[in-house]
Amino acid sequence: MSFPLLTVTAALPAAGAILTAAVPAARRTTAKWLALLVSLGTLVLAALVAVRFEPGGERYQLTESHAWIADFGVRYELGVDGIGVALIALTALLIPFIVLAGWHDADPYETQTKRWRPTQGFFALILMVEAMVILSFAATDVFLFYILFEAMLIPMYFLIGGFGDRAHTGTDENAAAQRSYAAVKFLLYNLVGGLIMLAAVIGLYVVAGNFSLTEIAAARASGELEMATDTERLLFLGFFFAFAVKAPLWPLHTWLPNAMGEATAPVAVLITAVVDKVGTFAMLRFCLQLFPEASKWATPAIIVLALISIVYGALLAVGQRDIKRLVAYASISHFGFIIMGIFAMTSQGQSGATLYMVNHGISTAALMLVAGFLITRRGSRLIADYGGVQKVAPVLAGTFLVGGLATLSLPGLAPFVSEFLVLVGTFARYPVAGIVATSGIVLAALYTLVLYQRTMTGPVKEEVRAMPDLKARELVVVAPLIALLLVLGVYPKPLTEIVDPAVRHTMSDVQQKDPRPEVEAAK
Amino acid sequence: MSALAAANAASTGEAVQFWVLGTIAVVGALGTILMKKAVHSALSLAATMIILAVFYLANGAYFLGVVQIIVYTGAIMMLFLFVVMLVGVTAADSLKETIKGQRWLALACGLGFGILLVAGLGRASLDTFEGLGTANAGGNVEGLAALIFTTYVFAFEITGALLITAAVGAMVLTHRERTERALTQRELSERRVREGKHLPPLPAPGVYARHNAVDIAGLLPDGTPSELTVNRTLRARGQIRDVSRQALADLAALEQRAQERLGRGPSEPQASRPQGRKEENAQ
Amino acid sequence: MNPVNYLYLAALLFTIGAAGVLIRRNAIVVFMCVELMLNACNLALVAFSRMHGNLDGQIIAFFTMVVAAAEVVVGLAIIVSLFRSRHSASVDDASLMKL
Amino acid sequence: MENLIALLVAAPLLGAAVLLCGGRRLDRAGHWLGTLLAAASFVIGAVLFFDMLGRGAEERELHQHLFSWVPVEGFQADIAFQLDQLSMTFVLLITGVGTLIHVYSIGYMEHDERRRRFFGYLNLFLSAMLLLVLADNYLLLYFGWEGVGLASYLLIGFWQHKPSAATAAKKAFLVNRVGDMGLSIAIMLMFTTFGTFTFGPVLAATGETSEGMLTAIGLMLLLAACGKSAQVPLQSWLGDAMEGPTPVSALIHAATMVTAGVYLITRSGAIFNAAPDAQLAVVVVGAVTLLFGAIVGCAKDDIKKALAGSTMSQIGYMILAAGLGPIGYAFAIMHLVTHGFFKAGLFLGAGSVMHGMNDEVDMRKYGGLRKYMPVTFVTFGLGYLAIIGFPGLSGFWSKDKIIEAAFAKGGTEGWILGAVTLLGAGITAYYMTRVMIMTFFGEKRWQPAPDPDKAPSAEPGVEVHPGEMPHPHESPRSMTIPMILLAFGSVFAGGLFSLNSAFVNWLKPVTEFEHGHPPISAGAVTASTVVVLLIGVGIAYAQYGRRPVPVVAPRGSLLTRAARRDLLQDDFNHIVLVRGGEHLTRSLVYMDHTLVDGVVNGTAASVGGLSGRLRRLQNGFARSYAVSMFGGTAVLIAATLLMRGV
Repeated sequence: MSFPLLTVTAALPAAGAILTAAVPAARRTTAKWLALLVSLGTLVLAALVAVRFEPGGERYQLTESHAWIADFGVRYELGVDGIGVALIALTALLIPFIVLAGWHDADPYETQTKRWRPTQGFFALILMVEAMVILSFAATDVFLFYILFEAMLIPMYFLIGGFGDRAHTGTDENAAAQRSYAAVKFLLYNLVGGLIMLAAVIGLYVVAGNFSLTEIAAARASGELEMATDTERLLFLGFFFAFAVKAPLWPLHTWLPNAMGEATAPVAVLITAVVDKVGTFAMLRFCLQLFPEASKWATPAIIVLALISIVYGALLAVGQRDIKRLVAYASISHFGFIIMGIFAMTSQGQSGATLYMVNHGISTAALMLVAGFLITRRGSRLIADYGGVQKVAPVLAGTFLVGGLATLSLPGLAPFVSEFLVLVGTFARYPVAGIVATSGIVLAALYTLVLYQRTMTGPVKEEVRAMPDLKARELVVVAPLIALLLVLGVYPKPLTEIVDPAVRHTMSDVQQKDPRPEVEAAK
Repeated sequence: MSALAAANAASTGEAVQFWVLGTIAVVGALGTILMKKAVHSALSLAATMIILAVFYLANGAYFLGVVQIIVYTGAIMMLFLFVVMLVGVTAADSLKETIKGQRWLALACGLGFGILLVAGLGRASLDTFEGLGTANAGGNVEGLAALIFTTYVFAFEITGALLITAAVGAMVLTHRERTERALTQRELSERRVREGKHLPPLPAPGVYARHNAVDIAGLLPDGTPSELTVNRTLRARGQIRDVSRQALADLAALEQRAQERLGRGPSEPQASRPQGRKEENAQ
Repeated sequence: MNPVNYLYLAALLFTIGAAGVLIRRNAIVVFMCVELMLNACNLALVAFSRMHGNLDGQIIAFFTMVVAAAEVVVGLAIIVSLFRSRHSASVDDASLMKL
Repeated sequence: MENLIALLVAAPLLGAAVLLCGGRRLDRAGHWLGTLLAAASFVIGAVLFFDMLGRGAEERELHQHLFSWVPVEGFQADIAFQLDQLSMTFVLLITGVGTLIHVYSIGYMEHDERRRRFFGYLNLFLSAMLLLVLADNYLLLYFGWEGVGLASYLLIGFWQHKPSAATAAKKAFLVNRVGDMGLSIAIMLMFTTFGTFTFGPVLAATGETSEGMLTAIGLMLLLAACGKSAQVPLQSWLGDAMEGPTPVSALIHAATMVTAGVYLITRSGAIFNAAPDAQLAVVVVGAVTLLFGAIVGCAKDDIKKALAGSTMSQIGYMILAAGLGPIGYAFAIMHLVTHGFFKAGLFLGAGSVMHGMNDEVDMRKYGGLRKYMPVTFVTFGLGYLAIIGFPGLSGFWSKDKIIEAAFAKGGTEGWILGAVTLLGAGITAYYMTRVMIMTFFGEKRWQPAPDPDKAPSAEPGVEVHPGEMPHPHESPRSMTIPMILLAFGSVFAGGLFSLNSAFVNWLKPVTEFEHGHPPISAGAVTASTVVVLLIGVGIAYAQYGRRPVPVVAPRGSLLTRAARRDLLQDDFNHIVLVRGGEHLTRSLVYMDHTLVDGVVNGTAASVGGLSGRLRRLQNGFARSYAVSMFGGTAVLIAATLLMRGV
C-alpha cells in the first residue's frame, strides 16, 4: 500500500474548505488567499498524479482500497485511468482560475434588501466541490461514486442559489426569485436523475453482489457474471439517465441555461466545465464498462439524441439575448459532441470525446470568465446593452474573441483537435450522423461571431465608453488559459498519450474494433 | 343468577333476560350519544352500565358485577354528573355538525366497523362453551383474589401506582394556586372607579307588571334588553328568556282576550300566539 | 341461547360508543362514549372468561375498570381546566393542532 | 535545406505573435518589423527556389517532418511540410506580393493608430497562407485554410467601428465555414477510405477505390474551393469583403487567399482525374462564376467592387482550367500567378486613387485623374492591359492558353466552354475599359467630400474635412514603388513563363501535363480572342468614352439593376437563410421554454397542487383525526379478516 496520493489530492481541498469556512467574517481577504493557496496546492498534487501515472502501465493506477461498509461490500476504492487523470488535472487546473476570477464576486454588497453574503462560504463551497469532483473521478466503487455524485449537488445548490450574478435585470427581489428558481431546478433535475441511478445501483448490487467497478467489469469480461438482457438494459438506462441529466443531453438540458444564467460567471464555469464533466466521464467509465451489451443496444438512440443536442443547442444559442445563456446553450451543443464521440464506439471518437472534455473545459472557462469580466463592468447580461467594446477595451475584446474562436473550434486552438476527432470517429461508423454534426461547426461560427459582432464591434455605446480594460488579476486569469488553448491546439500529444491506452481498454470492454479503411479492407 | 345458571350453557330464563335487557342497554347507549343535554346522556349511560352489571352477574362474574355498580355507576358516573354541573351546558353543545362530512364519515366508519366485527365474530368458531363452574367452584371472589395476588400481582401493584398518580394529576390539573392576596371590597370599588364602568351595582333583572324573574333581561329605555341585568352563568348557558318576544306574546294574548270579549272573529295576531308558546317551551 | 350473543352486544355497544366519540362535540359526552366503549370491551372479556372457563378474562376486565377510573379522573380534570381557560367544553375549540 | 521550410512559416508567425502581444510600445516600429519578417520569408523562399532549380526535376520535392500533431489510435496527423514546384510557386507569389503589399501598407495605413495590429494581422495571414500551401496532409492544409479565413475575417473587419465592415467580416467567415464543411467531410471520407489523409498516399491510392467515392470526395473538395475562392454559389462574400482596407483586398481577396481553391483542386488533381463527374462539376462552376463575376463587374460603380467582380470572374477562369484536368492545371496556376500580379497592381492603383480622392470609391465621382496621378495611371493602365489580355502582356499568355484548353476539352462541352471563355474575355475587356475610362479619362466629376458621420464608409486616419473638394495627388513613394514592381510583373511575367513553356515544364512533375488539341488552330483561337476583346473595348468606349458619364447612376436595365445587387444572390440568401433561420431559432427558443421546460414545470405544479389539497385534511379537529383513525382500524380488521379468510 503506497502513499495514498489520490486521497490526499482530494482531501487537501476538503480540508481547505473547512479552514476557509472557519476564517472569521472580518478577515475576508485571508479566506480568499487561503482558498487560492489550497487550490494551487491541489494543482501541484494533481500534477504529481499525472507524473506518477505511467500511460503504458496498469489500467488503474495509484489504487487504494479500504473496507467501508463491510455488510454491503461497499469499499473505499480509488484508482485512475488515463481519462481520470486528464479530468483530475483539468479540475485542479481550473479551480485556481475560478477562485481568482470570483475574487470579488462574493463580497457583501449594498442592495435594497441589504443581503449579507458569507464570502468565506463562497470559496469554501468551491473547494468542497473540487474535492468531491476529484474524488468522483478517482472512485472505482460504484456506491462511493454515487454518494459523491449526489453530494456534489449540495454545495452547487448553495453556490447557484446563494451567490447570484449581480448583473441582473429588474429588482433584486425578482432576481433572487429567479436565482432560487434556477437553483431548485438544478437540484430537482439532478436529484431525480440521481434517484433513478440509486435504484440502478441497488439493482446492480443485487445482480453482481458487490459494488467494485473493477471486479464487476472483470467478471463481466470473463463471462462469470451473466446478466439477463433486460436487466442489463434497465440498469444501463438507470445509470445513463442520471449521467444524461448531469451532462445535459437533449431533452434533459433545460436546467443548465437557468443555472448558468443566474450563477456568477466563475460558478457557471464550475458547473459546465467541471461538474458536468462527471456525467460524461461516468458514461465512459460506468455505462460502457458495466453494461457493454446494453451500451451497444442503446447506441443508435443516444447518437440521435446527441445529434439533436448539437444542432438544437447551437440554434438556440443563436436565438439568445443573454450572453451567459448563449454560452450555456453552446455548451449543450458541445456536450452533444462529447456524448456522440463516446458512443460512436471508435477509438478516435472516444479519445476525441475525452480530449473534448478537457478542451471544452478550458475554452468555456476562457470565454465565460471574460464574459463575466465584461458583465461585471457593464452590469448587464443582455447582448443588446453592449457595442464597440473593442475600441475602448481591446485586450478584453481580443481575449473574448480568442475564447469565441476556441468555442467554434478553430484549427490551432485545442477544441479543434477534439472536435475533429469526434467527427471522424463518428463518421467512420455513422457517416450520416457525422455529416449532420459537421453542420454544427457552421452554427457555432454563427453564434460566436454574432455575439462578438453585437458586443465588441460597431459604434461605441455610451454606457460602454468608460469601460476599463482587463486588470492585472483578470489578465492572470485569462492569459494562461489562452496559452493552454494554443499549446494543446498544436501539441496535444501529452494528453493523447495519457488518454489513448484508457480508450483502448474501454474499446476492448465493449468488444468493439475500429472499422478498417475501405482500401485496407479490400486488400 | 345462580352459580348453576352460569355453569352450564345459557338457560331460557337468561335468554329472555338477555333480550330484554340487551335492548334497553342498546337504547341507553344510543341515548348517550343522541341526547342533547349532557345530563341526559350521563343518565342513559348509567342505565346501560347497570344493565351491563346485571350481565356480568349473569356471566358468573359476581365480583365484577358488584364492582361495576359500585365503581362505575356509583363513583364514575357521579363524577361525570358533578363535572356537568360544574361546567354547565354551553351554547356550543348542540348536535348540529360543524365539520363538513364528519357525520357521514362517522356513520360510515361506524357501520363498516360494526359489520366487520359482527362478521368476524360470525366467522369465529365459538361453539365450545364450558362454563365457569370449575373456576368459580371455590367462590368467584376467592378465585379472582388468587389470580390477582399471584399471577397478576405486579400488574395489580402498578395499577395502584397508576391510581395514585391519577389522583395527584387530577389535583394538579384542577387546583389553582392563589398567587396574590384576594382584593378587599375597598380595592375592588377603587378599581371599578379607576376603570370607570358601572360605578353603581349592576342593574336588576327585568321587573314587569305581570311577573319578574332573574332570567329576563331588563329593558333599557329604548326597549332593548340590557345584557348586564342577567346572571353571567345563565347567559353562558343561553338560558335567558327573550323579553321582547315574551312581551309581544303577552300583548297578543291580551288583544286576543279583548277580541273575544268584544266577540270579534280571530285575526292575524293569532299567528304569533302559538309561536310565543313554543318559545317558552323551548327554554 | 348461545352466549355468543353477549359478544354481538358488546360489538354493537362498542360501535355505538365509537360513533358517539366521532359525532359529539361536548368533551364530557365524548368521554362518556369512551366509557361506553370500555364497558363494551369489559362485557366481551367477561363473556370470554365464561367461554374458556377461567377467570383471566375477568381479571383483565377488572384492570380495565381501574385504568378507566384513573383515566376518567384525569380526563375530567383536564376538561375542567380547559373549560376554565376557554369557557367551553367543546372539543372543536381545542383545535390548535393545525399546521 | 528542407529545414528551412519551417522557417518560411515561422518568420511571419513570429511577427504576428510579437506585434499582437507586444502592446503599444511597438507602435512606432511595428510596421517595419512586420515588413522585415515578410521580406525574410521571401528571401528564404528565394533561397529554396534556387536550391530547387539546382536539382533535377524529379528530386525537387522536399519534405520536413516537425512533430506528430494528433497521434491517436489509427489516426495520425503530423505537422509536416512538403515543398514541391507547385508549393514553391505559391510560396514565391505569396511572400513576394505579400512583401510588396506590406511596403505599400506602410504608406497607406500611415494615419491609422492601429497600424501595428494591421501588420500583425497581415503577418498572421502570410504564415497561415504559407502553411496552407506547404502542408503535406489535408488536415494541416485545413489548419492553414481556416487560418487564412481567420486572418481575412480580422482584416475585412479591421475597421470594426463600421457596422458594415463587421457584418462583411462575419459574412465572409460564415460563408467560408460552409465551404470548410466540405473540406472536413472530404477529409473524413479520405480517412474512412484510405485510412490517411497525407497527400502522397491518398493521391497514390486513388486507383484502389470506387469512382463514386472519389466523386464524393471531389465534390466536397469543390465545395471547399467554392467557399474560399468565391465561386458560385458561395461567392456572395467577396463583394462585401471590399469593406476591408485596400491592401487587404489586394493581397487576400485578389492575389493569394481566394486562389486557395485553385490550389486545392490542382493539388488533388489525381482525385479529380479519376472522377470525371466531379471534374465536370468543377468546370461548370468555373464557367458559371466566370460569367457571373464578369456581369457583376460591369454594373458596379464602386471601383473596388468592380474589381472584386473581375477577381471572381478571373478565378472562374482558373477553376475552369483546373477542371479541365491535366490539360488545364498548369495554365490555371499560370493564370493564377499572372492574375496575382496584375490584379494586385490594379487594387493598389485603386487604393492610391482613393487615397488621393478622400477615400471616394464611386467611380462616377472620379474622372480625368490621369493628369493628377501619373504613376498610378501608368501602373493601373498596364494592369488593365494585362487583365484584358492585350497581346504580349501577362494576361494574354495565360488566358489565351486557358481558352485554348477549353476548346481542347473536345466535343460539345469543348465548344460551349470555349464560347464561354471567349465571351468572358469580351466582358472583361468591357468592364475593365469602363473602369479605366470612368476613373482616369473624361472630365472631372469630383464631389465635395462626404460628411464622415453620414458616410461611415470613409476610412479613418486619412483626415477628411467635410465639404472640402478633393485635390488629387500622387501617393507617397512607399505606395508607388510596389505598384511599379507589380506592373513589371503584370507586363512580363506571362511572357517569361511562356518562353518555350518554361512554366508548364516546371510544374509538370507535380501536375502531370498533356497537350490539349483544340479543334481549331491555336492561331484562330488567339485571333478570335483579340477580336472579342477589341469588341468589348469598343462598346465600353462607345458607352463611356464618347458620352459624358452621369454622376448619379441611371436606373439602367433590369439586368444592370440585378447585377448591381450581385444578381440578387444576397437577397436570396437573406430571404431564405437569414429570415428562415431567424424564424427557426425564435420558434425553437419558444418551444424550449414552453414545451421542454413546460413539461417539467407542469409536473412540479401538479404535485404542488396535490400536496396543497392533502394539506387541507390536516384541519386540527381531533374528531376528524379520530374518524381517519377509526376508518384505519376498520380497514385493518377487514384486512386481517380477508387474510385469515382465504
